[in-house]
Amino acid sequence: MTLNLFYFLSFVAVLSALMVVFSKNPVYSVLYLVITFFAIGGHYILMKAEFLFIVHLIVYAGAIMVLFLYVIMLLNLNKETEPHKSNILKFAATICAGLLLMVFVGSMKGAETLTNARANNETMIGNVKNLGMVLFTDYLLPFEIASILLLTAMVGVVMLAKSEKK
Amino acid sequence: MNALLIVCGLGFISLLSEIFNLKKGLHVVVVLGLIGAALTFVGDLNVTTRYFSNMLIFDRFSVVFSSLIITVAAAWFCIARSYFVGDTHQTDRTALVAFTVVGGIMMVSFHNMAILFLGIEILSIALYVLAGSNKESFFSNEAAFKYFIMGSFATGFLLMGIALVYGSTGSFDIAVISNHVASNRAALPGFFYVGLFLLLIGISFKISVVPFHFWAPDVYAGSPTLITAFMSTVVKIAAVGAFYKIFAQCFLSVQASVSGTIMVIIILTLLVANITAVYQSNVKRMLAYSSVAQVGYILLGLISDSAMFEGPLFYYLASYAATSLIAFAILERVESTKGTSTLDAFAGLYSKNPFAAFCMSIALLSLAGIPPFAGFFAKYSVLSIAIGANHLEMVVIAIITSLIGVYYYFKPVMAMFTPNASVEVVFNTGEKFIIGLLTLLVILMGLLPDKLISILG
Amino acid sequence: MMTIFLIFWPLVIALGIFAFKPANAKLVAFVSALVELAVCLFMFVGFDSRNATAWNYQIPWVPSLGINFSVGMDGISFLLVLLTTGLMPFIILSSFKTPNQKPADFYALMLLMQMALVGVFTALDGFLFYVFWEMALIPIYFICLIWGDENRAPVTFKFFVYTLAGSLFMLMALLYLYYQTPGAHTFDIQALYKAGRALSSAQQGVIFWGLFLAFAIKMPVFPFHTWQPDTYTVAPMEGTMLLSGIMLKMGFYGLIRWLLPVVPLGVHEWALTAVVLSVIGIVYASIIAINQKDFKRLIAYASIAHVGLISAGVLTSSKIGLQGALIQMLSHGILAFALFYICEIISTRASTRTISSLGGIRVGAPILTTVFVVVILGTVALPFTSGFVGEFLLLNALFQYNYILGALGGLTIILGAVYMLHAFQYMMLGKHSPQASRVSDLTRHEKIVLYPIVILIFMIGIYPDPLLQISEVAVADLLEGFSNFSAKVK
Amino acid sequence: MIPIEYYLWLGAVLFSIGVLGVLYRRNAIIIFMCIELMLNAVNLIMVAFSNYLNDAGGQVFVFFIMAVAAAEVAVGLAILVMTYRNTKSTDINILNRLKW
Amino acid sequence: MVDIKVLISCIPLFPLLGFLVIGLNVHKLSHKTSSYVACGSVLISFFLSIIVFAELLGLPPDQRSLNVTILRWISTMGFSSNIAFLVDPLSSVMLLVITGVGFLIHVYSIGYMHDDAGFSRFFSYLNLFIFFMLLLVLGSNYLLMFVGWEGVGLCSYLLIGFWFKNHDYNKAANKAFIMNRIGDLGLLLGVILIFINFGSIDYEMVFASASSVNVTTLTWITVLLFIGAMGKSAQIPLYTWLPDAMAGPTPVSALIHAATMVTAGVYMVARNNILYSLSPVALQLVLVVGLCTALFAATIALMQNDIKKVLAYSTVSQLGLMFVALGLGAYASGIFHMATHAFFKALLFLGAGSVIHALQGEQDIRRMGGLKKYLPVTYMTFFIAVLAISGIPPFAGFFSKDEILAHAFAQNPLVWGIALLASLLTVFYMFRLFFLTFFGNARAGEGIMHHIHESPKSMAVPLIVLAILSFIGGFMNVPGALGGSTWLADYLSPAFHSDFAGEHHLDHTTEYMLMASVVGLTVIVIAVAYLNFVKKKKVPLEDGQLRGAASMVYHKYYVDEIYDRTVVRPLHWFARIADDVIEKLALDRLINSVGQLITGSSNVLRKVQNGSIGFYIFVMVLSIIVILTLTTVAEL
Repeated sequence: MTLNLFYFLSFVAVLSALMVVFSKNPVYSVLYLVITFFAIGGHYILMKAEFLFIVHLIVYAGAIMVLFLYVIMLLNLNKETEPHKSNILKFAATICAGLLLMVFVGSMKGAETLTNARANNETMIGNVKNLGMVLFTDYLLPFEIASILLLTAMVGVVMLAKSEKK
Repeated sequence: MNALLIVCGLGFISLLSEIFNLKKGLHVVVVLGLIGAALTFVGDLNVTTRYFSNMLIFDRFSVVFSSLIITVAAAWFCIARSYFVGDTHQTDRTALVAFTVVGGIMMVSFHNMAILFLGIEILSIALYVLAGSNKESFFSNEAAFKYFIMGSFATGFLLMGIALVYGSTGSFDIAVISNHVASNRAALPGFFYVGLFLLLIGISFKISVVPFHFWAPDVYAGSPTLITAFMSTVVKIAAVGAFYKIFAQCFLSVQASVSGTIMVIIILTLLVANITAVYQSNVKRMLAYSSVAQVGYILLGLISDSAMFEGPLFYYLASYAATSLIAFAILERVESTKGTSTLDAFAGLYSKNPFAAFCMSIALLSLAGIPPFAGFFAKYSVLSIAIGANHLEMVVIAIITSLIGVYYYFKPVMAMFTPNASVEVVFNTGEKFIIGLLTLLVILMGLLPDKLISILG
Repeated sequence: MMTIFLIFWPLVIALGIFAFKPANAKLVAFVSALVELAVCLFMFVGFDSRNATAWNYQIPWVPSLGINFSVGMDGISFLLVLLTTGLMPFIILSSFKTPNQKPADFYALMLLMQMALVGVFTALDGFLFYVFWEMALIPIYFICLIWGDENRAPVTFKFFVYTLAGSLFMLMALLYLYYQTPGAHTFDIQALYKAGRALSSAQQGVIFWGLFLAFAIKMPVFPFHTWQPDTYTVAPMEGTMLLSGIMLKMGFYGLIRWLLPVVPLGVHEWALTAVVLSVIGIVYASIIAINQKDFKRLIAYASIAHVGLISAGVLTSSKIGLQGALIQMLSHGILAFALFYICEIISTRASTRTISSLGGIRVGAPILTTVFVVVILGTVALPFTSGFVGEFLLLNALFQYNYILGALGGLTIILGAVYMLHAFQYMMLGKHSPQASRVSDLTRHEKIVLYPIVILIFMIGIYPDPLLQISEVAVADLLEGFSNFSAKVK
Repeated sequence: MIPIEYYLWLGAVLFSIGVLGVLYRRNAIIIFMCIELMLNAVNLIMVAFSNYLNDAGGQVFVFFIMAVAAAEVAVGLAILVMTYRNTKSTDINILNRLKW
Repeated sequence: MVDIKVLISCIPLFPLLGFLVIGLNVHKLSHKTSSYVACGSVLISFFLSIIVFAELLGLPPDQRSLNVTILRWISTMGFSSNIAFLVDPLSSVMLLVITGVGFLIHVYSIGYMHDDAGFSRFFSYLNLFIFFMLLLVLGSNYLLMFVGWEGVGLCSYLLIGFWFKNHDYNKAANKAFIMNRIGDLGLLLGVILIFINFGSIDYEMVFASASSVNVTTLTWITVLLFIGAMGKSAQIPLYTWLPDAMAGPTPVSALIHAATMVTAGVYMVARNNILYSLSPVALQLVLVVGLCTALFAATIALMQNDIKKVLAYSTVSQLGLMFVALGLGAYASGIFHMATHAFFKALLFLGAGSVIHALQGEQDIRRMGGLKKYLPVTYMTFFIAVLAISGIPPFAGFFSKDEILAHAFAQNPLVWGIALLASLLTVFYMFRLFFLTFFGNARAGEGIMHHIHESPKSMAVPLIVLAILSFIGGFMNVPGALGGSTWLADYLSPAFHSDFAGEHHLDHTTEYMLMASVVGLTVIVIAVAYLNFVKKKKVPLEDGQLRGAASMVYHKYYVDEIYDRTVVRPLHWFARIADDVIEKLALDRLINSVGQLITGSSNVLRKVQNGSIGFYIFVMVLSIIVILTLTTVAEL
């Protein structure tokens, strides 16, 4: 059952990911990307990372993608204005990505031999309580630092996007 | 750690000063604050302190590198006054730079991949913005744009690397990873190496080695000159420091399997960067290629004997930072006076501004590695270590390319000393003072390298 | 401590010169050069060749890398220091009348140059030697770049890169030797000697070439000489004087101090090749000199020819050859200075240096001509002039080394006469040409510069004994180990 | 239980599609999205490892990645908007005045 | 009494002082002062030489060798040469000849140069020359001799080009210096070879151990030394400079290019007689070269029309004869002839100078003639000189030439035959010259003839003195056959360590036969000349009218042209090739092409940085793929 679910979600994720790339209209791409995110979120649930699933949806589908849509609308890009690359370049791009995939896949066997694998025990590492413990003990510093990151981004965005009054 | 907090604090202060309209003294405060932050390290040189369950470790390396970053940043602030004071976004810019410094410090003192990652990102994101901070300039826009797309693309690979390394070692902690790798070398899965390489590639992008250097010349050339100076000094130190920590501390035991690839990268970097720089007529762009090339020498020392290179690495970066600051400071003045940063802008500088020409020449000579300036000793230590490790063919390449380096470093020199009626470039006293100080430093470092070079390792 | 003074006194003045009015810079420089010379002469009086270590001085410089600030003077070094300090006041004095926009900068660079040169000749630490070696390049580059003639930028740059390239090979060789020193590596000269001699023949051969390249380019030996004529031609007079008078002696000094004793086997194996190159250089440059139209360029080629003989003599690794080389270096320094000065006097007054457009200068300038004759006689090594002593000893050594090479090298005395007399004839003799009629006789200032030179030319030619005595012990000591070693090889 | 390789493969495929998109398209917005896709692929792998190794660290790390992704997108889009003001285009090929 | 050693060191010192005094004040001294200083200094030297000579005579023959060391000169690492003088019979004779003839010519010059602008300069050069010449003969080691050797070459250069405004003269001066230098190189290498083999270059040390060195080496040494002599003494093939050297003022030709300097080669070979005697090959070489030169130069002299050129070739020829003597081992005869030749050839030149002076610079004998009555003193003295050179008894030339011929006959009649031929030719051209100059019609222009006058006293007196010397000089060494004592040969014998120095093994009858035949032939030749040039009043043809062999002889067998084509032009051609092709096109371009290569590749490489993000990323991804593929393949 889980395996079938995995296959299904994977299928959706890959398909809509491809559609992100190949859709001509940016708005469609955004929507396909949202679908991909949902599919990935599904995987999180499969892996019992419920909290992450929630955060994932809120951040990605809720915030990031909305931002994308907002910019597309703002800049009025919801048309097929993009001049396309030549076919040779597209072909080369595809070959390239394919090669990269092959390298990845080729190297990704042997994971089952991991020496420190502690799979199959039933502690719920993905639940809120557990994650909260880890986040606010071991990873407290990165968590705090992340705020600086966001502050930086905020300051930066304000600075850049603000239109100057001449 | 205190320094980190102080620098963060400086960021906040500068943001707050916008609100409370305290912009006037801000620049001075920041400089003093940075100096203060550097001073907090004074007692810590021989103490190793761990913070937040090993997230950060301030050992000798981190302390030295952090203070270097902070000091260089302070010096940079001094010469970059014109970038801040009087600008509408003074506070924003100040805060962004301060946060960049925070990211830099994290990059040289991290003990956990999460800190490394966040450090890199804080630094990068702030830099994306700073590169584009001259909003009306098309070039500045393009620089920010290119930097952003390529940077975030590279981040993807970096993260993939971290993920794969995490997967094969089970931890983000440097010590744990290091121990695990050392004790289970035979049992490491194939994707560990993929992860390792992607991790290194991710940082290689930041330190801009060929073939991951493409962004550097364009971004350096497009950004406001002072930001370019910042990128080639503070940012470079942080990135190289991070590379060193990853390469020499975290993955010490698998260096052998990486060094072959890095060797090829070094050769490419030395050749491509140096040769391409020859044709540049824009000094700013030339310095960008030069900055790429310098990394090639650093890496050569690094792969030859990373333990022994620790001290020379610091020396190299310090001397490079000092010389770059001189060069960029003068470049910035020349550019803003003449409206261009091509070689022509430098023509006849000597007749009107002998002091500037003198300092610029020393900076360029130092970059070219001519004794007795600091750059020479830096390069010398690289060659020395490489010969000690019997990388003779690499040394030959390094020597040939550094000769090519002389070729382009001397172009501005020749231009400056060619008689040519030209406009006088105005330097205010502060700038003169700091440039003179840096020049003196470059000479003194070259003459008395011992203390600096043996501060580490 | 005296050595330290000799090295750093010019530096102090070079920095201090900016405190004076620019107009006074030349005086300051001149006085400081005189002071340095006085100190040097004082040392000359007290020189005890058997106790030359008295002037050694050593402090750690970069202890972590085994680098010391170690200087000292034996007879060989002392002679070259004497040359440097002796020639410097003359060069400075000769520049007094040249209009100069930035005199302070100019003289500061000259003094820096002096410091580096004295440093090169006294360094007893491989690294220190290298640093001084390169440091000498910077001031001269700027002197040529700022005060040179038309088209100087590319030419001086070529000079810079060429010599730099050579010296980088030297750096590699020195570093290689450094890593051969036992224990904590060191650049101490004695340790390097030991390390070098312990190497296998093939390794020594490689080191030989690494070092030789650097020195050969500096001297310059055929076929590494192509930078030289151009550079001499575009450089300002003072630059050319520094270059040919003192700086190229660095190459010989390098050969003597840093090549022969370091890799005796390498020398044994490769000296013949190097000597052959040098001898080719002698003949080749002499022949090219015949074809020169520009007098300054002619002197440049003549310099290559002379240099070839000196380097051939040094490379024979014989005591007589070394002695001859040393005395010839002094002589060549003086003669080159005088030749370039005279060339400058003529070319500024006639506004041309082209031999064929001059002629008949002797009519209006008999004293100049007489001085010129004396200098030329020295250049063609007429006995009782300074040129002869060295040339004879060098030919002696070269002929002992190999009869054929000796005979070929000897051609220099014929060909030298050919080009020098030819140039002299068409510049000074014959009918008065319009350009030459602008050439008036020597001024008082010029006489003050040139008369001592003339006296020196004869003094060294007639009574070279004190100078030969100075270096005798040092040369013998230097070659002691070498000859032992080659005896073992044979 | 799903084998870890499956997730790795899926992650690799998504990552490669992201790379493909970056290479394939000229529209900066799409490229940004593809980079997001790449980050998500990494997230997926991270979580899979975390689950497999039974270590919460991986999942915490994903939070940080998300934070970074959000920050990056914000900055990226700001840069895009700024550039768009000057060029009226989101085509990456328009921006090649800095070269050689 | 002053120590004799001090006197010896003063001999060269005075001319040197004279040179310095005049040379440093060349524009301040009056003509009178400089001439007094110059002549005085040489005169003092001459007196000193006489004193030294007398001192030497007072010593027993085997102790006639005085050594004076003045200064350590070049002395290092086993090599040692001092500035030290050696006075022995050989050098003492040379001293007398040099200072004596030198003084006379100095005096002569006062008159000859009296209105020349470079009067003082001239005398300073002359004094310098005397100094170097004295150094040459006094030097007690090879290197000091070399100093003198080069020094006289320098003075020769300065004096040939004395009138420096004329480039032809300057070229002649250059030629003289350079050809001498070719010889000097040989000499220098010979000296070095001596040092290598003997470990010393002191005459005494070398001669003492001469026999311990093998013959091949000695041959090399002596041949190299002889090359030096070829240059200095104008022997084939290095003789061509001497005729050109006539460009200098005539006293110079007399002093340097006839009496003293050119005989330095003879002196040198004589000085090294031990070495030469030990090397038959070298002696043979000396003989052959001398013989060829004697004959060759004599034939050229037959057709020359310039009065000084004739004398110059005559000098070359006579020098050849001296080398014949040396080559035969008859060193004393060589020196003897050298001494007598100094007298009569100096006289000839001075006489010629007097003629030229009288004719206001005219040197072509076709423009002379009939001067007998205008220039009686010159005529008489010239006649004596001609008789002397022709070997008419009892003039000086007879004795010296006869000795050489006797030695030749004793050893090889062929040599005798050729030497005889050469001397008969000498007789012919000398009388040709004499007759054309002083007899017949006056062919000079009206204007010249109008101003013609006998030379002043200062010129006439030296002529007379030299004429006396040419007359009596031969009695220094009257051969035994004529009841003489061969005094000179005996005196010189300590210097010649060879077995047969000064003696030959002919009985007196043969000697009388030889003398008679030679004198007879000489008289016949004189008669022929008289017939041709006095009776028939033949005058040589103008330039360009000569055909065939005569033209070839007139053009000196085109030797100068051959040298020009084979040596000078190829040298210049090679210089151009080396400069323009090897230097600029090959070496320099090679170096520059490195720079161009870098710039070129930079221009190519920078195109890679094409500004397109897509391309950058593409390359990045490709590199990542390559790196990963290679490394993972390596790891798996």
